Amino acid sequence: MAELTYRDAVIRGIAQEMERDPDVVFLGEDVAKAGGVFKATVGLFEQFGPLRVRDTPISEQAIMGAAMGAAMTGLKPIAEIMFSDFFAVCFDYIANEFPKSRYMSNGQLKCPLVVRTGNGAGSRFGAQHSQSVENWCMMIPGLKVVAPSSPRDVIGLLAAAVRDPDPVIFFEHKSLYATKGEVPDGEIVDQLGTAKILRPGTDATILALALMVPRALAAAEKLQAEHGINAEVVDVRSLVPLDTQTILGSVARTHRLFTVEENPRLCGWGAEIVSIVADEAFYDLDGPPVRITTPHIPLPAADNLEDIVLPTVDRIVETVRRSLGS
Amino acid sequence: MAELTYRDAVIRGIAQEMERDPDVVFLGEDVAKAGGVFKATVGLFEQFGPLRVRDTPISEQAIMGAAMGAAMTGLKPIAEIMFSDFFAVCFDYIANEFPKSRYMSNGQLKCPLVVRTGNGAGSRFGAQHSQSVENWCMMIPGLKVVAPSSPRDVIGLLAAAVRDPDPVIFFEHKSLYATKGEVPDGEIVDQLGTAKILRPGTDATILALALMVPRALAAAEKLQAEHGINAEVVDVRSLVPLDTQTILGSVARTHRLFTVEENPRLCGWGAEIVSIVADEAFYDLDGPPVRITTPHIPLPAADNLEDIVLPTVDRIVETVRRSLGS
Amino acid sequence: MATAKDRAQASAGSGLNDDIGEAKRLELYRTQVVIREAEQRAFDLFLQNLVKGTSHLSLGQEAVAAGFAGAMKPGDLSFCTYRGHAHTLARGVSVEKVLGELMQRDNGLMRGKGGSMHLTSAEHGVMGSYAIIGAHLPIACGAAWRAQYKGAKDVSVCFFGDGTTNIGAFHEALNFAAVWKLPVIFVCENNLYMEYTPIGDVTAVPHPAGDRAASYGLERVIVDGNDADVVYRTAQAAFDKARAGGGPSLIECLTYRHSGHSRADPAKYRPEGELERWKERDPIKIYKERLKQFGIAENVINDIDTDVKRVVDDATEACKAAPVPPVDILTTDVYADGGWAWRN
Amino acid sequence: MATAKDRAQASAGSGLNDDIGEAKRLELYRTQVVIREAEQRAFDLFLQNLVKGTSHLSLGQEAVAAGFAGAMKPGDLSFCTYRGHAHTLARGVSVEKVLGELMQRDNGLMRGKGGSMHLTSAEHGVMGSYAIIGAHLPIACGAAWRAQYKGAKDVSVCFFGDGTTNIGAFHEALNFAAVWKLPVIFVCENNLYMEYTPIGDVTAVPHPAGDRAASYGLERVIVDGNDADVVYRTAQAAFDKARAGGGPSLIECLTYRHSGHSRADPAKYRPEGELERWKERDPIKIYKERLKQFGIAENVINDIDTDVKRVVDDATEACKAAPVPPVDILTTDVYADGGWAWRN
Ligand SMILES: Cc1ncc(C[n+]2csc(CCOP(=O)(O)OP(=O)(O)O)c2C)c(N)n1
Ligand SMILES: Cc1ncc(C[n+]2csc(CCOP(=O)(O)OP(=O)(O)O)c2C)c(N)n1
Ligand SMILES: [Mg+2]
Ligand SMILES: [Mg+2]
Repeated sequence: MAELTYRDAVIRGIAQEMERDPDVVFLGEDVAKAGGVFKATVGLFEQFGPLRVRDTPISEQAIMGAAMGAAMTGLKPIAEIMFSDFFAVCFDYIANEFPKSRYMSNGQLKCPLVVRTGNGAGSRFGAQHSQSVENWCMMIPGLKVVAPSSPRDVIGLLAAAVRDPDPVIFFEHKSLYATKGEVPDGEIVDQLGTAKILRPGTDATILALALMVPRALAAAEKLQAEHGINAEVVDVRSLVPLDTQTILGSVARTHRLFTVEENPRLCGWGAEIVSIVADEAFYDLDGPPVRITTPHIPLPAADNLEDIVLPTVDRIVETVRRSLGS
Repeated sequence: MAELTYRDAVIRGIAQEMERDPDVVFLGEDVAKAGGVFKATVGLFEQFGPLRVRDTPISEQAIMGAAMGAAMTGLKPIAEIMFSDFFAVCFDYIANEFPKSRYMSNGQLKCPLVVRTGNGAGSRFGAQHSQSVENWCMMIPGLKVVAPSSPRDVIGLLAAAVRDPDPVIFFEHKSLYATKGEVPDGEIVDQLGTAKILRPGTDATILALALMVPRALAAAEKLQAEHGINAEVVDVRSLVPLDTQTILGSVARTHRLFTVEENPRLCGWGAEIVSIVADEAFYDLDGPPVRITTPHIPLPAADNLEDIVLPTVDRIVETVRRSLGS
Repeated sequence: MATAKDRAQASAGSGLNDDIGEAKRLELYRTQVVIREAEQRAFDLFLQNLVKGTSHLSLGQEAVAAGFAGAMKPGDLSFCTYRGHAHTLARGVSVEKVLGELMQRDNGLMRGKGGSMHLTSAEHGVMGSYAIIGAHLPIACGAAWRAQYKGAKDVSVCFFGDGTTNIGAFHEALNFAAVWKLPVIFVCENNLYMEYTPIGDVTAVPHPAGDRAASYGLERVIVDGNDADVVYRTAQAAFDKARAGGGPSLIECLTYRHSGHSRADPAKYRPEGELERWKERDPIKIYKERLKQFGIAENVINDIDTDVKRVVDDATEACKAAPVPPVDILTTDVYADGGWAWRN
Repeated sequence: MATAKDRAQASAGSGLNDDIGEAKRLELYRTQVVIREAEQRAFDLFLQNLVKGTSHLSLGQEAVAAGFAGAMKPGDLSFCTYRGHAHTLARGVSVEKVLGELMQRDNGLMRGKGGSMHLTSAEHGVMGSYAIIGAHLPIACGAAWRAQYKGAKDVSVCFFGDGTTNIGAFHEALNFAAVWKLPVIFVCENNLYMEYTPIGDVTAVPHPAGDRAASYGLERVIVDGNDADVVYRTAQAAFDKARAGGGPSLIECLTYRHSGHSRADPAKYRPEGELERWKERDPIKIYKERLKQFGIAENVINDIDTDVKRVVDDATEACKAAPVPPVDILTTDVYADGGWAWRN
């Protein structure tokens, strides 16, 4: 066991997979010699050398296309897109190429790659460098999408992503890079498509992802302490495949559903889950499923504004409390 | 009154606005001299001349950027992106530029433009030319998003879009271009953000958009005739702004909700609406809200496969009937 | 579009020497005829409503496909566009499998799931046909990167049109390939038009690819794309360079499509006489002459023609008889496990 | 990066003639000093944790901003990147409003809603600062298209870095502007680095902009970006050309940033001595010398320095005293009606 930052877990996760398999290669902007703008790839260039860890031009389409061509023909590339907002300049690969080539070719082509990216708000970077865009990817058939909330999950899910035979979009949260957590020694390999119940509870199910997970947990403690509400907190972790069994199972026990989403409201991942639960577990629900999201606006830069725009612990507490009528 | 095709309605709609306002300009690939690949802009070049109707290189980013720069500084551009699938090569403008510049500049900049595009399946074009991507746009804060289902709505909503001071994404459905409808003479101007109840009913609310509207209507007739179910059919028309009043009002009367979505399942527009209804009208619902969508897969080319992949009249009928237990 | 000097340069390689040899020449001829006949058949079948969806023919552009495929070794990889039937056939994929896909039958290359714009035959090195303009240029870079990384000697070849040179991905791919010195060949088939708009109307330079090679530190290579020998020799040089670690090439082949852009296009935008002038330089006509100049007997040529016709006829019949794809393949091969499950 | 020949070409325009004149020279000097002092102050305030978020300084690159702004007329439009403080100040926006935005106060240009990377002052012609690499090049084309369409005489100027030349939007914008002959000027500030990676490591040509001009039928223009007179004269020529209907220009200004890429960057990747060599060519040092050579009195220069320091000091105090933005602006100006309603 060691205490590791989320940032260092990224490094360890990539290194674990590159050590295991010489076909794992890594490319991105400023990732090699400089160790990445978030310092989340420091030391990989030194450890694995210039053939496996490569700096690219500012050419996100070339990065994504190169990763895809390499994946199709036998490598297992990890590509970094520095900020997830930049998915918009290479979205063709995410939406039209990676996820469709296997299907269109009737199984002749494969696309086993991982795109890592810095997602989410909290750094006062403003509207073009702070977005939570996991729903941009969840909505595309053929992708897999994960977003870890802890250092341990970073390593385990990254390993699972690299070993997965399909394209996986791996969302790292910028505001989690400096956070710490216990990580066991040795190889860690987790499983895509598995949610985790982090805090069992009986009165309400709170689903959260990435940065929203610690907030949901803190809210649950407060709900318990101040309002006697015993909430179950589920870290969704994997949007595709989606662990609907865990989610439906939890709702079947608690009878109430809340989602805590960093993405702006419309068509967020919570909408999808609510629609699944409302359809399949309608009669389990004792009250309306409620989504707690970032309002449907671009993100402001100013610290005091950014601090209130994402779902806060207090907003979660208030929403759940009021909805449960306590 | 005249009977017009949806295709000709596009021409008339653009012409109506270009006649009215010399600041309305139009650009896109093969749209001018050739009249567009869907022949939906035939005659505009001849009528309005080479300064107002312009062919561009195959440079979707330049098209979108140019439209934005022109809109910021006083023109009212209409830009065509030939197939909506190509939004993926210029998504930065849709996701990061159009919708954020007003907010980021604290209201100093404006972006009054319209992006028209051919959306949807039915032409056996395969996975990269058949997508329904309205949810790609609905999920972005700051955009407005409409998708007409009839020639009359094409003209009216296009006029509303061109006159709107915000960026509007205008989805034309490729499989509707050849369909016909009655259109009144003279200027037609509709209103964004308004859904339309096309068939009043008492037993269930069926929401549909674009190509799914005629199917929902046909399904409602069949439900009535064969199963005695009196369904209300609502043409959502505008995803942003969303006419939640009409939708919630309908559900309050019928107590059951069905969405008919062409977009693939995950994070489709129906998910958002279900989440709104489940939250705000939970106690109005007499049974689970059910989404009828294209399965979450890339689209096949073969005609027999494409014919069954989108929601069909029969699938709608079956789903509603079974869910209502008749 | 082409200047006199370009033309001269373009035809410089087509003298009557015999570095190519009879066997290769007959192969190049046959490939062109296969493409011609299969594409013509596709057009006829479309008129009979048996080809579904869209379809982009390479009639008139056969020499590019034949010349490049002729210079490829097994293991070399082709990356094509929606106008990829020619390149797919040129790599040896059967006419039946191509026509079957165009007719969206179960015997098609992808059993009808991909359709005309996405022909793929991995076993022949045809690593997909891409319908979003420009997308496959970076993808070809990636395949070439793999070869470089693994020390493999295969080369990736990426075919695209003149109009494609104006999209961002072209620029990113060319710079990327040049900086990483990748074994990839970019082949621009300049057929003078994007869909319906003349390339000159939308491009800042006369030669959309050739005049941009310098932006990537590459040589300006513009050749006669209607002469399979010229294409073949140009291709060979580029393959040699790539295999020797010399990095990418960008080659502009001057050619012309005889038919419209796609099945829906009657090509009314052409100036009068343009098609006729290009038909005088029909690649198959040129090549038939070439064979005769080299003393190849008329009946050898005729035998090829006859044989190809038979192959195409047989393929047509087989496709007509083939069933449509079974509906259960609708949800197969979304993911590597064969299925489409996005949830448990 | 620059060859000897480029250098020669770059400095050719900086002789001691007086086409520029004293008033303009004092303006150019003052602009550079304003940028220097304001940027330096921003850095100090960041160290005091009063500048929030990120921040990209132009220390060392002042001559480019000053030279271009000096050649602009009212109504000309600037399109900037995240590294846009310099260009914003150069158009006459107050130091207080810029620092206020960096400090995310209510007195900032956009009241803290945009932040350091998105400085905008429409009334000064600063039509936004864009933080997605390349995005604003096509946008500047659009503004220029409007001028062309309306018969207005204003010119749009788009500033960006060397690294930006490798992204697709660069290519699309340049071709588009050239084909449409738009009154737009593309200014590449080649400061030798993208974020931390030397531009030469990732670019196929030595001059990322200049060596690509020919791809768009444009002249190769590479100038000394540390000499405001050279920049000013080059800008004037480009404005004259644009206003006369001569279409776009692409200008590569050779320069260097004295600080790291952004506030987080100690710039350890620089080879030893590089910064020192460039500091010898500090644009403000060069320009102070120039003024003296033209016989401008030391005290005139000193007065400018003193006055600018006072302006920056006053601005700093005003910003420190300014309130943070009120929370109710969180949801304003999403749409033109002032609000954010996506539903009724
Ligand atoms: C990104 C994108 N934009 C537009 C199109 C529509 N489109 C298909 S083919 C084509 C013309 C391509 O021209 P060119 O590159 O010259 O190839 P050709 O068809 O002549 O072989 C266009 C615009 C597309 N498929 N993808
Ligand atoms: C599309 C995109 N990719 C990457 C980035 C991250 N990024 C910000 S600045 C920068 C370097 C830009 O270099 P250059 O164009 O030379 O400008 P400079 O910062 O040197 O002024 C990068 C890669 C971005 N903002 N947008
Ligand atoms: Mg072409
Ligand atoms: Mg730079």
